[in-house]
Amino acid sequence: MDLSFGPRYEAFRHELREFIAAHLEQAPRVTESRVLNPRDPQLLAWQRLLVEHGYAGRTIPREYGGYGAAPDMLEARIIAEEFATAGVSPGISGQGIMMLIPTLLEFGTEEQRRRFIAPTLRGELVWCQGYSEPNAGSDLASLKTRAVLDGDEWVINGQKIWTSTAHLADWMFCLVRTEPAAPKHKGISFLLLPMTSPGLEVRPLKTMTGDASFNEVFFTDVRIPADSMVAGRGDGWRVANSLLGHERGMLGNPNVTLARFNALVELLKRETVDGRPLLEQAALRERLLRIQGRMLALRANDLRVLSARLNGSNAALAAMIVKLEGTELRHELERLAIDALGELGVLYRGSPHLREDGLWQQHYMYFLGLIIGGGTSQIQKNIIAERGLGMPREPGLK
Amino acid sequence: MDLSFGPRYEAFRHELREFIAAHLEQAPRVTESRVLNPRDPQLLAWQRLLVEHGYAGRTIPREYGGYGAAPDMLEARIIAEEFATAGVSPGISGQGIMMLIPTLLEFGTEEQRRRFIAPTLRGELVWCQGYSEPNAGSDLASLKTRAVLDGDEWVINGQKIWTSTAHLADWMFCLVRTEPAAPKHKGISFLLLPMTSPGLEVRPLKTMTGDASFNEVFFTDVRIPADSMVAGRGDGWRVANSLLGHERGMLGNPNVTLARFNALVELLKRETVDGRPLLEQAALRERLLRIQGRMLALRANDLRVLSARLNGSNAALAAMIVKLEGTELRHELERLAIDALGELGVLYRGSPHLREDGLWQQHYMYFLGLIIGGGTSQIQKNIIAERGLGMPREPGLK
Amino acid sequence: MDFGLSSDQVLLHDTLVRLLEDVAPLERVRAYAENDDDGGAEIWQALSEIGVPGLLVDERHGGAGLGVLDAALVAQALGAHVTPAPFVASAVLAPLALRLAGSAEQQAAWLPRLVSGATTVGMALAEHTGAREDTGVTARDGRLVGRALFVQDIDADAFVVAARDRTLHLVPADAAGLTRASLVTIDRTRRWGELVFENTPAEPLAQGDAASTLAALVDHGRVMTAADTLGAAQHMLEAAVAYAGQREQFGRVIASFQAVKHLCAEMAAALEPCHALVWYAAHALDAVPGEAHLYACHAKAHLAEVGTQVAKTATEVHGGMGFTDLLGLHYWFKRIGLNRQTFGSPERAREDAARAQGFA
Amino acid sequence: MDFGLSSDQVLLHDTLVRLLEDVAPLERVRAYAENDDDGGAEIWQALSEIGVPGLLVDERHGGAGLGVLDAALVAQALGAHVTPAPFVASAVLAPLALRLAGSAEQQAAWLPRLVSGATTVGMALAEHTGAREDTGVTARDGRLVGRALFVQDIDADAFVVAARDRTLHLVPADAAGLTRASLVTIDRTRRWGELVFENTPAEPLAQGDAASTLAALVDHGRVMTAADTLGAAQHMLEAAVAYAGQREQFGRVIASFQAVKHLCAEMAAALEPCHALVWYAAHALDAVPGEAHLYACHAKAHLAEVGTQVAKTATEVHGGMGFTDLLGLHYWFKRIGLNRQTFGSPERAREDAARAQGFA
Repeated sequence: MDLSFGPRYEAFRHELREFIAAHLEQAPRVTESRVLNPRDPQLLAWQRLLVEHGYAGRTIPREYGGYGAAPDMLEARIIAEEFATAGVSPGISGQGIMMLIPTLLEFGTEEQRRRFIAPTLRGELVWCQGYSEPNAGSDLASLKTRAVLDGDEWVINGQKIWTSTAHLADWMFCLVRTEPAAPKHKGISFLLLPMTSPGLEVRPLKTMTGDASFNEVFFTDVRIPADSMVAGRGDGWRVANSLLGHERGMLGNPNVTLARFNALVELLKRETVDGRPLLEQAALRERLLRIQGRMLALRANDLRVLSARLNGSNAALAAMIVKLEGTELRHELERLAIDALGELGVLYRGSPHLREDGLWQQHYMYFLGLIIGGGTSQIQKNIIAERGLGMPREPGLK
Repeated sequence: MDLSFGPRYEAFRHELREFIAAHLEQAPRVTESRVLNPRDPQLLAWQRLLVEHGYAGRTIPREYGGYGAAPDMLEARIIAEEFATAGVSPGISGQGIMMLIPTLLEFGTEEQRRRFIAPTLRGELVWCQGYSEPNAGSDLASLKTRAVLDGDEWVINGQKIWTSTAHLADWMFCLVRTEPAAPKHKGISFLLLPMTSPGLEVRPLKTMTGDASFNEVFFTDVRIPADSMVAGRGDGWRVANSLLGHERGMLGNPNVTLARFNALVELLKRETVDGRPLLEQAALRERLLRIQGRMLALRANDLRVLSARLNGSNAALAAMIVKLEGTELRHELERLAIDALGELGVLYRGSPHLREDGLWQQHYMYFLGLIIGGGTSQIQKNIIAERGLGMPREPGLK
Repeated sequence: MDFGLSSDQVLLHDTLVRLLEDVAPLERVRAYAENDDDGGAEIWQALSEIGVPGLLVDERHGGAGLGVLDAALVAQALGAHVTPAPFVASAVLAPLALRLAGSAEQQAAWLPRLVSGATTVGMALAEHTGAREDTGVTARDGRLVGRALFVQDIDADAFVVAARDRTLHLVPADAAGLTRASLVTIDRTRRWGELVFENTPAEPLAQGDAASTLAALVDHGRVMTAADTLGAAQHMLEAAVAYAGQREQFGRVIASFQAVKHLCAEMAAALEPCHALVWYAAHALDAVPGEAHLYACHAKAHLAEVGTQVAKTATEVHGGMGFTDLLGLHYWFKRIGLNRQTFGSPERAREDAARAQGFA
Repeated sequence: MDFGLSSDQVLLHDTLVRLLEDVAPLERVRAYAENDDDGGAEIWQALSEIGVPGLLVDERHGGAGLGVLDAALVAQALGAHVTPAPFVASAVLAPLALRLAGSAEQQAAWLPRLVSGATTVGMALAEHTGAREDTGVTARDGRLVGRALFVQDIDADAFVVAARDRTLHLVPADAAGLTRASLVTIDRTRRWGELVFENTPAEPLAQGDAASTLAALVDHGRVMTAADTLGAAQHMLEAAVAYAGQREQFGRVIASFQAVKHLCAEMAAALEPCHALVWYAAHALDAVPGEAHLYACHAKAHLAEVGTQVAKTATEVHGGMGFTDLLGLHYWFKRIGLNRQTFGSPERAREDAARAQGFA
């Protein structure tokens, strides 16, 4: 057990802190709405600066526009922690950088890598992910959008749903059925296509938070070149799965939860009812402390998972429970803030007396969305039972 | 909505109160351990007095030793309430009176009724119920104890488990498989047999509470006359099911929960920590009030179910949830008392400083047993979903 | 002994449900929620035509003279249909305030206008279930000074205002020195706001004991809010069961998965006893004075907890579809969410119940 | 950065598990639990032979000089095997009390006897995590008067007693004017009791700041208790998964039912992060003084909650079999149950955590 990062990493951390301090006036803050807009000029300039200094795209090879450093989880952790502590944007995230670039590095052709990775990393190409369909959510492998080869073109018909940023994206990477005769997991391929393709229509989906952060995408005889495929025909399921684990791990991030917890404590100190600070109410305090206990367990768990990845030891179950526990905990944490605020807690965007831009309510609802999305809590429990505890699958399930 | 019972019933209540007051010195108290012993002479004398006055066996026809009154749920409710309020035994309960007598009244032959009902009602015949088997618990219909007709005798082989009071009983009513070729629900019959039958062995099963209130019963070539069957061959499942509902309804009785809640409040007022009454601790009080809210809902629900039975209206779902909610609530209520008592809460029978004979711990564990027994909470949820909400059965389930 | 609804009450509820399906379907609710200028007048008009505003008002003032349980059934139906309507304040609390604290002249002046539905009255009571931001109103010499936050039905024609000293006052919306502003809440099916009083003339409701009238208003408000949540949660449970019965994943309807069934069973097990709890609490306000306050606190707090559980779980059963605006399920989610916080949070209501029993 | 167990620590834990399976199988635990005369001496002897009592003691006193995390792994293994052993008091708290508050002479006199396992020391601290029945001990002029309830390891050869003024005192079990009595708890795998002092001579542990020594004892006791619960709960989860994998109902193993799988998944999701929490809390007592108290409170409280959930759920998965004495599952249930209540209830530990952060 050694909780220090060691001198080399502390030097790296120091250097990064100095970089952030030196560029603070250029840096978009996480409280600014611009960080949600992938076309914002200041954000794009910031991204280029980060890439240049190796604080974004750090491990992407230089020939594809990255910094070319060796993968190092502690460096990655330090980068995440320092940007979070400074309240400064860590650059563009989004599914192009988080999902597509790793996919192309693992499965793409040399030509695909050269064409797509550098502009994606610089934020010049914005991507969206076309996986879910109306009747293929938890059961993603039963997706029905089909692509048929017609000469040297794929002709795509069907519908995607829950496609975040589709309304802003230049390109989409998606899963489509190309081998209708194969078993359901074997008939899927991974395609890349421009959002300007004729026959492609995007319809925004408003969510309960009031934001239209998701879309439906309709394909009617959309034609793309035959070489738009990553890996081979029928390899799509394997390609997609190699990255899904990463996405799940991010959804219950205990460092973000800690920041929200601290904000909640400040709220309970600052706000009063009948003239007394909320923190004096024992029933609220008891709930706060219960949340803190669960949160500290998840933070320690996070260190354990990171450490196990570093030294190659096994913490599979510890990693597997993060999304389930982390999203449920966040939902409860935001709920407590709303409850503590009483009637003030129900105010929402645009209201007088609104606290913190309505973020407590927004997160409360958004985290219910995350409990559902990326594998519902029910699916997570299946996975934990089957893969984590070795319990048998339900008989007769397709 | 009319919460009064009306003058006729208030008169009945008044008369019963006078009866109890007049016979108080003969009456066994519910806090005496004698009420758990079906052979206790004072309890048996009390039972005979109650039968004579129609406060026990009230609706059983006179020709079978009962009082012969018409069924009346309000009278039954008043009897239950008044004995509970006075803290006096309502006479013998047990599975002979609660389960077997109604079964014989509905399905028995005239000879069976004349032979068994009156002595059972007087407490001279003690019965146990042989239903569950080691591999037939939740899935009771898969029971394997078999009876084969050999001349004019049934020959029984197999094993029962969870047989309460088998170690004290004179007779057993049980379910056995007599038609091995029939579908599983159709091959079961309902038999009566003396516990003194050669080849029958009873082994007590100690539970986590420390009591041996259950038994295993082993049958090795046990022979009983062919006319020991109630209803026909293969009718056993139907006979047993017509009464199971009654048993379930009793397991979450909100009137008993209320008595325990009041005792809990007294405990929190009386006991101190660091010199302060426990009730002053806001975190405990908050838990107490949450329990009270759920309890009041279940009490009102109980009135609704009773009323619906009286006027024939439908409250099926309201009746169906009582066992699940009522047993879970009791388990939580007992837990709160233990938590409030701190270290004192872990003391158990025979200890100095023990509070209330260790009943909080005993009930806490016993109610976990009830959550499991009589249809586990998981089975209850299946029933609520399928019969209460009309959701489909799992496909492929036998 | 008859613990249940009379046939008249079942009829009242069914009539209301049919009416609301007709005049206030989800598209109509959406229009109201998305358009601040939409006052929902024709919904209130339709409810007025069947006598809803006068439900609790004595027959001598033109009302139906029914009981609180009847009103709770109306609130439940409005919750089930997420209906925009100033029912709780104008049809339950304002008539109650006039009955308990109004003079004969005040009753004669106001009750017929309330009964017809022509006049609506909002309620400014929130400072008495927890004052935020040092708000509160002071009454002196027939004038009010101060600020009332979380005023129910801010679009009303007049307001009942509880001052710091618990006295009640009637103020027309156009009174001199009165400013009103709307608040935006998550629940756009009802309109809350704030009132600022700058030496505003007001008409005192001065009969009887002010503190006990105010306590009765809060108790009635709590039971009506609980009933609204009951209706909304019951709708969400039914919607979840129906959706699960048609949505297919892994080659079968998701209602056949034990996990989904148990989520629905857990909702039903928690929610079903709440019907009887709300009935009892409502009836107690008319008929069992010794238990009325305790049950009002518990009905409010318990329905808040069960409602929150059902709102979350029913949304989960709907999967991603529950998270979008498409089915409109979030209107119910948010209605339950707002009900939880008004007339005192669950913690507050439980603490009130504790105090009433000498526990605190 | 290495957040995890060293290979030595894994080896320590595995060695202990093998030893306990050998010397303290369930039948042995049963014998101890059912027979008051059974002191469990040969179990402690076997643990002593591999150096468990001296784990935390400096090498110059003959100990192994290991850290609190190592001790937590021992506590976890003991909990997993519901082992009767005076580990927490004699091998963790008594050496700590001597290290922080004992003179050089006291250390030299007591530590070697503790290290060999020949002498055991019980702990009378409970009045400082909530005094019941006005118990408590007063120290004056080298003598003790009063009553200590919930003394850990009542069969020990001597006791560390925390007086009302937080000073610590060492008292041999055979001291004049000392009466001891056993308490019967649900958990028969460990022995608690009470001590009555009638002007009993005692040896003060007078070095350093008494209050901070006592606080450290409580913190270490909490982390060890949390680790014990962790081991016991982990065993119950594994037992439930194994039982579900062999028990058949409705023609298939119950582990294939989604409801049973989800019960197990919920246990695992709650319990798995507790390993890291206990590791961190134990390590912090040696290496992160600024966080040690906070983590000790939370480890104790959180494991109490998760342990209670797992104990109930694992018993449910076992069905009726879990409720009987046959499989002995209740020994784990009750061990977790006792751990919950000692060194301060979860509510108390959370309130301590709140105070430490200035929240209360």
